[in-house]
Amino acid sequence: MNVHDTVLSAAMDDGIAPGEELLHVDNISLSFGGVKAITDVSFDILKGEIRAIIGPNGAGKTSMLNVINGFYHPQEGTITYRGEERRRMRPYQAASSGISRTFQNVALFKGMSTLDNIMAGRTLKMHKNFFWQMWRHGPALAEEIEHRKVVEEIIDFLEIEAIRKAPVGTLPYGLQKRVELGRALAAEPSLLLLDEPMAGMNLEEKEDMSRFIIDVNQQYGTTIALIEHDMGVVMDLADRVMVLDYGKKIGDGLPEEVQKNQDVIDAYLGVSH
Amino acid sequence: MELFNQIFVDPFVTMYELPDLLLQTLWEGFVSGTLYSLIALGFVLIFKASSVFNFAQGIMVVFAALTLVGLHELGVPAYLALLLTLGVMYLLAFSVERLVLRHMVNQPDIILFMTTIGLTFILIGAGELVFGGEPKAMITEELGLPTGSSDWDVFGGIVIFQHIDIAAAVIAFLLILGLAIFFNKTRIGRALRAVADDHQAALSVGISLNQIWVIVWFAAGIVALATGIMWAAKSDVSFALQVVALKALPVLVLGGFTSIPGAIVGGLIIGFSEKLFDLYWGVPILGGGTESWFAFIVALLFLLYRPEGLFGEKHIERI
Amino acid sequence: MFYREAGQFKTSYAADSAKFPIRQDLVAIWIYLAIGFLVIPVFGDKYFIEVIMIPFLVLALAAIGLNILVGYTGQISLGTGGFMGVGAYSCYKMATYFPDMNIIVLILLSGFFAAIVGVIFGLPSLRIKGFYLVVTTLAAQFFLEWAFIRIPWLYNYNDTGAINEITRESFGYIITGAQSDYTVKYLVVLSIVVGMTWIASNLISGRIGRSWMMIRDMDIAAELMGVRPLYAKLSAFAVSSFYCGVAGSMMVFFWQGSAEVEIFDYNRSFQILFMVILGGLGSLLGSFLGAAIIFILPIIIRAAPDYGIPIQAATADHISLIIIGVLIVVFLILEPLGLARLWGIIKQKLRVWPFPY
Amino acid sequence: MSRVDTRAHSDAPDTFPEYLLLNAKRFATRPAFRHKDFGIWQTYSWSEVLEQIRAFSLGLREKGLQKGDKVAVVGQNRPRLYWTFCAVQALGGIPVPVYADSVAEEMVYVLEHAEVAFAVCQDQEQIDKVLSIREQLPTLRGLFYDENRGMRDYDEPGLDSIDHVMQVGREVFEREGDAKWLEQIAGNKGEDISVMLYTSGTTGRPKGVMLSHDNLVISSRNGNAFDKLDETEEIIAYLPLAWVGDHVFSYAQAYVSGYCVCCPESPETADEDRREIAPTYFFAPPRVFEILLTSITVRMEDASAVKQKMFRHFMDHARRVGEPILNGEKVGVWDRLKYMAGEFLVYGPLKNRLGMTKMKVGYTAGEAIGPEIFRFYRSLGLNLKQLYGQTEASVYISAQPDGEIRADTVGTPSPGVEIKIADSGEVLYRSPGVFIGYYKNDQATSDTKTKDGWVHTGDAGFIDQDGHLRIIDRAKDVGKLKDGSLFAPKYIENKLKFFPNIKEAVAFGDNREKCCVFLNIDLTSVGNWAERNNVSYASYQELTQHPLVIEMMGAHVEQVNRDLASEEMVAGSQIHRFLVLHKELDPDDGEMTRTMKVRRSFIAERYGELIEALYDGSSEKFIETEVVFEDGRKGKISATVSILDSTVFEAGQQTIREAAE
Repeated sequence: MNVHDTVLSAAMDDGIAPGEELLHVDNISLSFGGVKAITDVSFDILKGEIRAIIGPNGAGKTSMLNVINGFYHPQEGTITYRGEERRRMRPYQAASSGISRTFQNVALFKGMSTLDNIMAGRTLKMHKNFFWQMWRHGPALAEEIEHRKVVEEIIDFLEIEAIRKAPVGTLPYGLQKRVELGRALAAEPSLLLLDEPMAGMNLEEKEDMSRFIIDVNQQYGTTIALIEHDMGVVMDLADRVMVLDYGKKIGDGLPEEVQKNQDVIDAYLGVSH
Repeated sequence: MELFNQIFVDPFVTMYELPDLLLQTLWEGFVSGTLYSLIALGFVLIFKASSVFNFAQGIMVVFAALTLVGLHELGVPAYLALLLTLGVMYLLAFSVERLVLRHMVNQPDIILFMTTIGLTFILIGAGELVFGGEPKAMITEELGLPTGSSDWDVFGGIVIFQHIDIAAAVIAFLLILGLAIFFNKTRIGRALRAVADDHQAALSVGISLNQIWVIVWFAAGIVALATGIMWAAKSDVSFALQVVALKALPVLVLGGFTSIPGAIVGGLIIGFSEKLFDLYWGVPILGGGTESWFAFIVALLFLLYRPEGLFGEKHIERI
Repeated sequence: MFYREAGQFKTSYAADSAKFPIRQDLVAIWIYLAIGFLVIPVFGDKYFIEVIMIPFLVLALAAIGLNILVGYTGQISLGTGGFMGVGAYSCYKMATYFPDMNIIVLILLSGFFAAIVGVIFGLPSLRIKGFYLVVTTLAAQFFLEWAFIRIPWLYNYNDTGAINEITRESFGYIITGAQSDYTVKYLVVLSIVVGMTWIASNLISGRIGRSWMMIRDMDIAAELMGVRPLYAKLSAFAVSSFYCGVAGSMMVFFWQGSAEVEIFDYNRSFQILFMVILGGLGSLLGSFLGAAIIFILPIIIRAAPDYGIPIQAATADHISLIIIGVLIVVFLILEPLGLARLWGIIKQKLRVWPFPY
Repeated sequence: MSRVDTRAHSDAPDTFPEYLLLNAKRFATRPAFRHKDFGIWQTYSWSEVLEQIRAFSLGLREKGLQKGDKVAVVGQNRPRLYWTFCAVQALGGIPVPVYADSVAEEMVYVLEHAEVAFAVCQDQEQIDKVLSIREQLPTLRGLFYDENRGMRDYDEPGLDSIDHVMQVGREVFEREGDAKWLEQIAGNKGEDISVMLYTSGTTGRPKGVMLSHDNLVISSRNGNAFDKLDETEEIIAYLPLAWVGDHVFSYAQAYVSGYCVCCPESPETADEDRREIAPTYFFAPPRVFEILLTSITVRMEDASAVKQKMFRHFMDHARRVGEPILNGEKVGVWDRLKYMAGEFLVYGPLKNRLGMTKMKVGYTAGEAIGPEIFRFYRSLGLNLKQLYGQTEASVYISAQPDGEIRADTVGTPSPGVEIKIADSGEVLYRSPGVFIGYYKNDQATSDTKTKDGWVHTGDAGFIDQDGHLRIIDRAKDVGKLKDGSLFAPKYIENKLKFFPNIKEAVAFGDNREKCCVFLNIDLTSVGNWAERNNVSYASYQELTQHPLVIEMMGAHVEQVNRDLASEEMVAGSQIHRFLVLHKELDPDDGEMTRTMKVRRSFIAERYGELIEALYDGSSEKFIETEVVFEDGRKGKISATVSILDSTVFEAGQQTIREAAE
């Protein structure tokens, strides 16, 4: 009856103890044609922490996430995840290895309801084969229901009961973001990537979202890497912060350290904030 | 072994033994190639400017031809009919913009595409309703297009050049030339090119998107008319042509949706290859009639190798 | 207005995820089934059943097939006619090789051949999207059309170059061929269509259907959620073509009797596609509505002379062409999700009646 | 008049825990509670409920709950909070439900005054509140929470989850069975205190009303008999736990008759949930019916012209024949047919949307309901009745028997209740439901309750010729204008509040020369109106002072004056001047009670200057008021409020009573 157990367990059993290295990125370089998006960046993400990646627009933040979950393939550098070096992989492989994410501009399944969207997050956990599905009643339905329970717990957790059956297309932006978080959560990830979870939100929505992110991190023990623009938010949320600018890493460390870092300040003076 | 010969030996033997036949085939391939190119050109024009994948382009070809002939049948003198047809094509472009496009801004492309399929049916229905469904002969002489043919004795054989084909090639060339100039030298033309990249730019040139759409659709209409005349002169005016018109699709796949040179080259490649394939491989091995699908299969295989076409630029997916 | 949902509450997830959660809908469905299985066979005359009901059902099934591909998975296809043909011809061949096998079984089997072909031509969909896919499916269409003509083996070398009528019986009834009884044919067709519709709805409301829709709505996100595009897309192609294949063979054996290639040409592909668009992308109900309007509209118009409107058959066809074309355009502009969506809106209005929202 | 329960003959249980045991036997498999949770209606049968309550009760005993201990219950309507009542009572403890939305400062008084030993809270939010005032509660020994969300890092002493307490209880049950527990239950007597309910008195500090099991059990039994309620009822529990109404309808009556209580998923979804359940027995203060009616009107205004026409047409028809049909009077065939058509087109769907399709009987109580509102629902064919009650009476004082429903009375004395009118005009009653006394406040007790058991209601009223009780107003609020004519503020306010656009009204005039009022606009409907007439406004405040709005209000006031003029008793107290308040009256600012009754005196002093302005004839007035925001922060808002005169009419002058749509 308790979501925390189910999800927590899943998040835990990747054989990494809290505080140990979950992901390590070594000298990654990524370029499209001639354009260099990321240049020789290395950093790590520790199990159970909230890791922020910040930087002005076009600093290569999103590209970095895309590299981590296998959507882009860096020309140079290696990625070590859960202790083993990762070969070139497709996004769905990343997903099945416990990496799930949200997107900068909401990428929900517009044609589906909130419920189905979050159910979609369970895809990897459902296994009943085609012929059971044809029949539906029986095992397939049983499986469906068992996962529905988890989804309902997530809905409860994110306080979106009222929009359970609403088509996501019709929801206000803030709620869509929340649903998207729910979808990512439903995959019971051991590494959760959040791409600007608070972009375009008003203060209240931002506060809610921060609360949820912290709750996720604390209650589910989920490791979170998030991109954020709003310095203030990052400073409250993150355990450690990495700063990118023009695809290069210009700072990394505890929020307060980064805040003092001159390069970072310069970089940020460059953009309107 | 038998099959091996059929595929890898016999065709080339025949080519060597009957060079005139080869030449003849190449010429025919070239001619139909140019026509494919022209249809494809129509697609590209519209796609570049409004990113609408105009499935109706093929039908516009037939429709144009049909209107021309139909008007003439109603007793309108040929050249006047030609003008009127142009008028009709403009009207078409105009009403498409008014009635359809402007109501569908920022709809998903696939929806726009389906709309043009709907358009196809309207055009067929309308065309046949007005001018009747039965095939008609193109008014070649009346338009002062050359007929007859001249033979060329070569390699101890003869190669026949239909004058109309030559004319077709020439007109196609002129048309393309004209468009090239239009695009590179005129203000509107440049605007059109701008639209392709970025709508703001177009507006800055001081032309509204709607105007631009009308223009490109009209341009495509002209191309369609020209194509229609040439084509119908070779066969008949009937909606059976639309099947052939569909060939423009594989052409586009080869050439890429946004590249005019691509369209031309693609057209020619398809033209040559399907003729050659049918003559030297299709008939002896598969019993002929391969032209109906050859182009598509080529396109299919090509896509697997290079999804963005010969000239289309590779785009990076962003999320 | 007719919907009185107060007091219909769900105490289990099974009930909550039922296909017809609203009691009134459930009742309606049973009524329709009763009409289909009891009323029509008893009261429907030969013309109505043979010229309207059977073709309508067959086309509806094909529409469902295409809808699974286009509407639910977002993979546009113009090869429907071809895939239907594969079903028809393979069924024909099997019928000649195994004359004693129950034709209904053969019809269902023929779907598998269609599925295989569908998968083969669906392969490119893994690398390419949208319009490009149109081209490859057209390749399927034209290649298959060609094959049906150029490979005499497929039609047992008949000099007609067509599938000849064959007579088979099962469960003691003659169900195909000239002597067959139209009500029996109708009931067989109806049963198959209803059954397969039910299965389709099961697939759609389950994991597989969801993965299709994920691909449709946002393929990148879908993949990042762990959907393997290969499985999702190919399974869609397979299921879709299976349905089309079955529809194709039913078309030959229960509707046309004997069949020329023409009934599977690319115009068929368009016809089915239009049914899907008009009826409603991503809706089973829509597939039926679409089939109804696209197939029955011309019949009505052609019947115009009977009501004293003097037009020749040809003109009538042209007019219906135009009307359909216009309908398509209008719908895509006003309600891209077709009749089904329209009904959805009406239903919503009825549910909140007398309120506007 | 159904049988009055005389305690002598009944061998029925006389405490709620005993009823629990009985229900678990007689209705073992019938649903006792439903809770919309995780998307579906989780349903618990009476036997399951017994198991749960027993576990919790035993757990509480392990935690050291003694007979006589007070246990605060803080939260929204959740099954486990209702179960807490019985779990506590089984051990001879006394539950003290507290308003969940009251801020810590308000809460501290009740918890301190009641000397609570334990607090059972719904969630983190409530726990935080209680913890924030813990040092002021020396007697508090333990806190338990229902929802674990966010609680994992708390380690205050005595803090524990209900889950865990129940688990403990189950272990106890494994070990020693429930024999001892059953003894304890048997040990409780009917006259023992069953619950303590703090009345949010319109004036002064809340008083803790002590009700015995007898009070509640007998009243409930009578109530059920009166409305023929049985175990098949389904009701929706959405009112504050601390309110006697909810306690009787969602707890006492439910246990006595064994019907099913359904808890909504969350406040936002309450309407939807009510629609799903479609309660057969519905109870609401007038405010709820007002809000519903407002939302109906507002939404209909957005409907297409045709629909609106149809709606109006049939509603008019219903207004004519609806009630007669409901009361089983003679109605012409044609009218009946037309009403049937209406039932199909309008009334039916409407009831369906309101979730009242299955409603056998509905009550409105707490304060007087606007006659038009009342008639509206009745005319739909809903058996809505008025009830007059008090916490001190375990609710029932008088109620309308089926078939004798009239908008302007509160019915005949309930079974077992005697009523008499004091010379002062105040209503007094005596009944088995009469409370034991106010906790630690004998003074107040003796003020309210005479030696021979008569209780002062504090309301003025009279029994009319056909034996129905009529309430005019609070006894102390009924005053006289200078010219000696009667002034009954409530009466006037209710007339005003019946307009969807008016949310609240406060009338002044007691020994003044004329009557004047404050108005509160209803943001939903006025806002909607503004949208339709594209009246733009930046804030609530701005909207209230918009000339068009004021004009609209003026029209309403004038309408009310017409009505008043037509009733010579009150014709004298027509409204001469009015103003539209620049802020909503709000419990958080102490302007209203938690049950949304206006605190007249408080308002009078808070807005003194405005009242002056009303009487010194000035046409506008600048005012600054302090307000409390939701997050508890304080702030000031100021505005210039315009004041208008209103036309008054000849007394007794005949006027057409327009129904306002």
